[in-house]
Amino acid sequence: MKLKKLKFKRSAITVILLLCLSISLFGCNNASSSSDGKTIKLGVLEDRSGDFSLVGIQKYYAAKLAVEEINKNGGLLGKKVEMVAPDTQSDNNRYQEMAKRLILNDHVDAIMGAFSSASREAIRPIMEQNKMLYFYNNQYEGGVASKYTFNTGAIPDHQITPLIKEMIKNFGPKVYTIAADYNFGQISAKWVEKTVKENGGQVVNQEFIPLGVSQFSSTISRIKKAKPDVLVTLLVGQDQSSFYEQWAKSGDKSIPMASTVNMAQAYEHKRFAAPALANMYITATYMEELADKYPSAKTFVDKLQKKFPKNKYVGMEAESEYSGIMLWAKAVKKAKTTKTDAVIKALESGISYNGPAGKVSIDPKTHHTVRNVYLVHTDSQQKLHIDKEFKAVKPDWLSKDMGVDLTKKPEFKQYTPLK
Amino acid sequence: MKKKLVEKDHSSALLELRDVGKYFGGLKAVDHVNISVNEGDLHCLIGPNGAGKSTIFKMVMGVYKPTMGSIYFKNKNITNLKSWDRVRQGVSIKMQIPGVFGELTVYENMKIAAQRYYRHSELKNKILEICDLLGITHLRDEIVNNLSHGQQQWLEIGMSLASDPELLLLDEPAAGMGPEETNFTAELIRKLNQKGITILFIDHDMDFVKKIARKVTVLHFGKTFAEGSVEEIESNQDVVDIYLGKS
Amino acid sequence: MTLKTENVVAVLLFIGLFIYPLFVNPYQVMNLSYFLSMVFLSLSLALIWGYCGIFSFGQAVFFGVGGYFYAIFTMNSQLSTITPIGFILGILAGGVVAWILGYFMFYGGVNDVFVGLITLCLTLVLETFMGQTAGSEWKIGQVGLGGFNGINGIPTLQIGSLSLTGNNFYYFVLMILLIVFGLLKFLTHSKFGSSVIAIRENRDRTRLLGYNVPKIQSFVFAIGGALASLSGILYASWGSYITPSVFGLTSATIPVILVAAGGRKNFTASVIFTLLYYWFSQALSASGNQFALIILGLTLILAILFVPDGIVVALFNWCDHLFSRNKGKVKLEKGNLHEEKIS
Amino acid sequence: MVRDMSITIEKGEIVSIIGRNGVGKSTFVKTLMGLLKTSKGKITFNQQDITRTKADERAKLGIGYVPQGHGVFPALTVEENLHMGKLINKQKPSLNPEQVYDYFPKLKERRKQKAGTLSGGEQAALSISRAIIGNPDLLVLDEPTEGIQPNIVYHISDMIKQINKDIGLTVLFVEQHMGLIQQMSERCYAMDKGSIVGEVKHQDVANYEILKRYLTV
Amino acid sequence: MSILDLFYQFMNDFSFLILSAIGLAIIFGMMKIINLSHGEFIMLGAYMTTLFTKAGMPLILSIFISAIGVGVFGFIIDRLVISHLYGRTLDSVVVTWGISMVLQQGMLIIFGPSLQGVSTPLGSLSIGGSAYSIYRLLLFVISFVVLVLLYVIFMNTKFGLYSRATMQNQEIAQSMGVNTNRVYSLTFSLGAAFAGLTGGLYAPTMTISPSFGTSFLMPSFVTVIVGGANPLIGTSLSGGVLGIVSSILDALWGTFYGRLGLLIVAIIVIRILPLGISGLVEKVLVRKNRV
Repeated sequence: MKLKKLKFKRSAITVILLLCLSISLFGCNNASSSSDGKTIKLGVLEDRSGDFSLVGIQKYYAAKLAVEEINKNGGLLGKKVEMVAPDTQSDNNRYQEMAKRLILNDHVDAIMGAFSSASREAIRPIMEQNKMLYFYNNQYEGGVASKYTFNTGAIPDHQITPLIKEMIKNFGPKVYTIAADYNFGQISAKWVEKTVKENGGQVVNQEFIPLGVSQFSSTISRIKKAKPDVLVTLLVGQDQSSFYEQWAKSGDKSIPMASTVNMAQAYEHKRFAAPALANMYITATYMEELADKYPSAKTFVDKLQKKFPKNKYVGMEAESEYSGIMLWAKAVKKAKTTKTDAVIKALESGISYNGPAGKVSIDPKTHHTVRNVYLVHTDSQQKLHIDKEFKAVKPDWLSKDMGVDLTKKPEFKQYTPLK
Repeated sequence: MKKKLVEKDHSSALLELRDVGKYFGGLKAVDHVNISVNEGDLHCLIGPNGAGKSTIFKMVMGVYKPTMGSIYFKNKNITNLKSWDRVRQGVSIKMQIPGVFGELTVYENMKIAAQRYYRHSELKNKILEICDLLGITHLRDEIVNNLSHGQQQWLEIGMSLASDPELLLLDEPAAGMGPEETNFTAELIRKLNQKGITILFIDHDMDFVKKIARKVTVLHFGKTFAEGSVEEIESNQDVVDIYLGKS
Repeated sequence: MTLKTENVVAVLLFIGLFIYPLFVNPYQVMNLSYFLSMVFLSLSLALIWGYCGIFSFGQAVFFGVGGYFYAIFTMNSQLSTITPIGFILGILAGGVVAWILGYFMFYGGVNDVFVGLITLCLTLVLETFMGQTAGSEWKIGQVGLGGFNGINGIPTLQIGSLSLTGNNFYYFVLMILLIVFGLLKFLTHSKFGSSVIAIRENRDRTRLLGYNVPKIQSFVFAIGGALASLSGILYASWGSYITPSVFGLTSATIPVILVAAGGRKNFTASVIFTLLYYWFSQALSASGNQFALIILGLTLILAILFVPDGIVVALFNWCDHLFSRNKGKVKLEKGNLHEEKIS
Repeated sequence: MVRDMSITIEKGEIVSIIGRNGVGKSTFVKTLMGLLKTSKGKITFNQQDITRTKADERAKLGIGYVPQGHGVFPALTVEENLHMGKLINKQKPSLNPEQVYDYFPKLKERRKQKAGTLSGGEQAALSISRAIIGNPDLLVLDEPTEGIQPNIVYHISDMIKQINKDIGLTVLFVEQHMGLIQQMSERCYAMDKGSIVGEVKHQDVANYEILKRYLTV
Repeated sequence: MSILDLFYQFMNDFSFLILSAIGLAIIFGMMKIINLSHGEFIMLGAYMTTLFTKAGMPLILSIFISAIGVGVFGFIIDRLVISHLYGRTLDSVVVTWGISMVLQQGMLIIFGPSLQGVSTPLGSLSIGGSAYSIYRLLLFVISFVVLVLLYVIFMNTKFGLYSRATMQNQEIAQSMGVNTNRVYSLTFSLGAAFAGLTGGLYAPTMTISPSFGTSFLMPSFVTVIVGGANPLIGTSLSGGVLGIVSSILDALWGTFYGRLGLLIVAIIVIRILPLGISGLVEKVLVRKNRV
C-alpha cells in the first residue's frame, strides 16, 4: 500500500507542476496582445520550426529587418509598426488558426507570409472572408487572382519562360521534367511543357515524385534512358533534394539541369558538397551572390547578416518578404491610412520600390510584381556565374491570356494552365 | 442409476464428439476422441494435466476449431458454428481460470451475462434468483476483484447459468476451494443437474468426482483411456497407474 | 449520478462552456469552437479504445473521409441549404467506412496492436493517394480533389437561412457535443455499454456468454468512425478547408496522445484534455517561442511517466481522494499487491 | 494470495509442499524466487536475508528453479537452454554439460534441437538439467510432473534423488502428484488457502491416508 | 528498363528498407516498444557523421563513431524514460512521440534548419552505358553485413542468448540469473546504434536537416509490420519481398505506385498473417520439426 501511495503522491505533484507550467505560459502569452490603435500592426506568418523552417527563418529575419528599418525612419503615419509573428510550425492547421487569431484577436492591419502553396491556400480564403490585405511574398506556381492578395515573389512568367527559352537555345530541344507530385510541381511542370512547345522543343517525359520520397534510383535510370538535352527539376522539400547527391553519383552529369526552386531559395549549392549541384541553371529574382555584382544586393546582405549573424543565407524569399513589406509601407504612406481598400488602391496605382534586387513594382491588373530576373548557373565546382539579367519582366499571363484585371473586376481564385 | 443411463443411450446423446482431434503444430493435444454426453447426465472428464481436457472444452465451445472430426449438439452438427451461436443453442461454460470482470460488481457481472436473455423487467429477478442459488446474494454490490477465489468461481458458474443452458461445461469448478466450499459446490452441481441441466465437468479431485459424477471418461495424452462409472474407473488398474498414482 | 469529481467537473464544464461567449471576444469563441470540433475526434477514440479496447491509429482516416465527403457533396450542389444533408450523410459515410473496415478486421480475427497497424497503414495510403490528386483528372463531380493543397472554399454549415458562423457555430457544436456526450454516457451505462466493456475486459469470455463479439466490435468501430467523421465535417466547415495532411502520421497520432495522456477510460477526461492540449499547443505556437515543441514533447513524456492513468483522471482521483478521506471510505485499489510484478 | 507462511529447510533435505490446485503454491514459489514481491516477512538463504533481493540476484546466490510447465525456452536449442543455467550460483563453478547429460542421456542426442520440439518428459528433463548445471545450493521445482507420462515421472524423481546425493543439493518442490510426493520427499508441508496447514514428518510421508487428507480435503 | 537497372533498383530498395527498419525491428521485436522517435535516432546518426566528417575525420570512422554515439544516447534515453515503460506498448507510442518532437526541435535550435552535407564517396561504375553509384552498391553489401552482424550478435554471443531467452520468457530468464532490465537496456541501445548507423550511412546521400528521419519512418514501419516479431528473419524476408514489389511497381508505373504498393502489401499481410512473415516461417518450422 505504501508504494501505491507514494506513486499517487508523485503523480499528484507532477499534475500540479504541469498545471503551474501551463498557467505561467498562458500568463506571458497574454501580455503580448496589448495596446490597440497606438501602433500599426503587421502580422507575419512564417515557419520557424518544422520542414519549411529552412526558408521560413530567413523570411522571418527579413521581415524583422524591414519593420525595424521602417520604425527607424519614423514609422508609418506617425505610428510605430508592431510585428506580430507566431510560429506556424510548417503546419497548415496552424496557418489557419494563426491567421484567424491575427485578424480577429490581434486586429492586425495587414498580413505577410506563408512559404508553401498549401499554406497560402489554407489562409487565403480567411483573408478574403475578413477583407484582410495579404502579401504572399514567395516564389510559387502562379495564377492567383485575388483582390486582397498581393504576390511579390517570382512566378513562372518570371522564371520558367526565360529559363526554358535559354535552355533550349543553348542545349537542345529534348526536355525531361521531374517534379514534386503536388500542386506546385504539377502546375509548374505544365508551365514547362507550355514553354517548351512555344520554343519548338519537346518534353520527352515528365515524372511526378510523391512528397517525402528520398530514394531516386529508378527515376535516375529512366532519365538516363531518355537521354534528354535538358533536365528540369522541380523538386521540393528536404527529402526530395536528396535527388541531387544521388544524380551526381549515378546520373549523367553532362546533362544540364534547370530549376526554379533550388539554390536561390534554400542555398543547396552551399549546403551540398560539389558536384551535386554542378551544371545547374536557374532563374532567380535574388540571391546572396548577386552582392558581388550589384551594390543594392550587397547592402541587403550586409544589413541582414549584421543583425542576424546566425542566419545562414540570404535567398530570394527573404528579399521578397523584405520588398513586400516595403511596398506595403509605401502604399500605406500613399494612402495615408491602413484601411484595406485604400491601401489596395494605392498599391494598384503601380507603386514601386527600389530594393535589394533592383526595382520591384506592382502590376495593378494581376497583383503580382514586375521585377528583374537573373539567369545563373553553377560550374563543376558549384561556383555561381551570373549569365544574364532580364530587366523588368512582366507577370502578364493572367492579364493577357486569362483576361484578369483585378482593378476592374475583383476575383478570388487561382488560374492554372492545367486542362 | 445404470438403468437410466441405458435408457437414455439409444434415445439420443445431447452432446457428441465424433472422432475429434486437435493438433497444435505437431503436438496432438486431442487425438481421435469420441465422447457422448447423454441428456440429464453428470459426466466427468479426468486425466493428468495436459491430457487434453480443457482443449476438448474449448472445441465444444468453438474457441478452437478441431483439426478433425465433428461435434454434434442435440443431433445438430455445430462444428462450424461460432461460439456465440453455440451459447444461444444452449451450451454454456465455466472456464478454468475465472473469466469474471474484475473491476465490476457481482451484479454488473451477472447483468452482462444475463441481459441478452431476459427482458428488462425480468432481469433483476432472474439475477437475484441465480445469486440466491449460488449463495452470493449478499455480495451483489461487491467489486469482483475483492471476492475470494471460491466466490469468483461461483460467480462464474452463475454467469454461465444466465443463458439457461441445457448443457453446462464446468472446468475445475472446485479448484482452490476449501472443504466447505467444495461441498457446497458439489451440492450446487447436483442441484443444477436435478433441475434438468446436463453437466460435463473436469476435476482433479477424485473425492469430489466420486461425490457427484455418474459417468467418468479418463483422458490420457489426447486419447480416451477409459470410460465408465466411478466404481469401474476406480477399479481400473491402468487408470490408477497413470493418474491416481501408486497406492 | 454519484457525486464524483468527474461528474461535478463535467457539469461545471458544460455550464462554463455555455456562458463562455458572454465574457470573451468573438475570436476566442470561434477559436474554442474549433477546439470543441476536435473533441469529437478524441471522444471517438476514447469510445473505441477506452471502452471497447480496440486500439486504432486510424481515427484520422474517418476524420478525413468525413471532411472530404462533406466538401465534395456540398460543393457539387451549389445550394448552401443542402449543407445539413451533407453533414448527416458525411457522418454516415464515416460510419459506413469504419464499419466496412471493422468487418474486414474483426471478422478476420485481427485484434489488439494489429488493428493499430492496419489503420496506420490505411491512413498513410490515403495521405499518399490524396497528395497526388492535384491534376485536373482527379475530380468528383465538379470538385477537384486538389492534391496536397486540398480543397478550399468549402461552404459553412447552414440551417435554413441561418449560417453557422461565430456564436451560432459555437453553440451548434456545443449542442452536438452535449448530445454526443450524453449519448455516450448513456450508451456506456446501457445494456449495450456493458457488453462493450465486457469485450474490453475479456474478449473470449464475452464470446462465451453468447455475445457476437465481432459484430459488436464492428458496430462500436462504426460509431467511432461516425464520431471522427463528425469531427472532420465540423473542421471542414469551420475552416472551409481540408487537405491530405489530415491523414498524415501526425494527425493520426494526436488523438492517441490526447486520449492516452488525458485518461482513456474516461470521456470527461478526454474532453478536458483535448481542450487543454489544443489551447496549450496553440498558445505555445502563438508565442512564437522556439522551445514550444520541446515543451510540448517534454510535457507528454512527463505525463506518461508519472501519471500513467492520464493527467485528468489522476486529478479526478486525487480530488475524490481528498473529499472522501474524512469519510474513511477507502476503496481497495485494483490488483492485489502480492501479485504486483517486479520490473 | 499467500499469507503468513513459515517454513524452514535444512541443507541437503528434500522437502515438498503439497496442496491442491489454486491454494497458492505457485504464488509461494514465485515469491520465493523473487518474481513476486514479498509484502511481509523475511526470506533468508544461507543465513543471508534475501527478502529484497531481485530474482536474478537470488539465482546467482545459488537458487535453481524449475518452473511450472517446465518453462524451457522453446526457440532455443537444448544446448542453449542449458547454457542459460550457467549463471546460477556464482559461488561455485558450473557443472560440465557432460555431467548433466549423464543423468538424462536423451538430451545429448537432441542437443542441437529446438527445445520447443521436445516431448513433455524431455522438456522436464531439460528444465531440471538447466537448473542443476549451475550447481545450485537449492533447487526449487514447481510441479515438475505436469503433463508427463508416469514412467518418466519416476525416472525423473529418481534422477533428482540421485543428484541430491551426488552434489548435496537441497530440494524444495511443490507437487500434487501423490506418488511422486511419497517417493521423493523426506518431509512435507501441506498448504491450503494460502497458508501452511500442516507438516508431514518423515515417518508419515509413506502414509497414504494422511497425505490424501491434505491433497483432497 | 534493363534487367540490370531493375536489379540495381531492387538493391537500392532492399538496402533502404533493411537499413531503415533494422533498429526499429530490434526494439519492437525484442521489447514490444513502438519507437516513434526511430527517425530522429537516424537523424542523430546523420548529424554526427556529417559533423565528424566536416571536422576532418574519415567518413568510415565517423559513421562508426556515430553509430556508437547514438547507441550511447539510446542507452541514456532508455535509462531515463523507456525503462519505466517496459511492457507498456501503447504508452511507449506517446512517449517516443514526445522524444521525437524534442529531438527535432532541439536539433533545429542547436544547428539551424540545415547542415552542409558531405558528398557521396566512391564515384560510379559504368556498365553497358549506365552508371551505378559504387557507394549505393556498397550499401547493398552493408545491408547484408548488418544482417549477418545481427545474426552473429543474437546467435553467437552471450548477450544474444540472454536477450533471446528474455524475449521468450522474461520471468524465467530472470530466475536463471539474467538481469533482464540490463538486457532490455542493451537491446534498446543496440537498436538505437543501428539507427545511428543507418543515419551515418545515408548522410552522404541525402540532405541533412532536423527532419532527416521522417522519410525513413514509413518504410521502416512497413518493413517491420510485414516482417513480424523476429527482427532477423522478419526484416530480411520482408525487405526482400517489399523490395521486389516496390522496384517492380516503380519500374512499371512510377514512384507513386511503388510507394502505394508498399502500404497495400502491408495491409494485406497483417490481415492474412497478423504475426508477419516471421510468424509464418516459425509456424512452418515448428510443424516440420515435430511431425
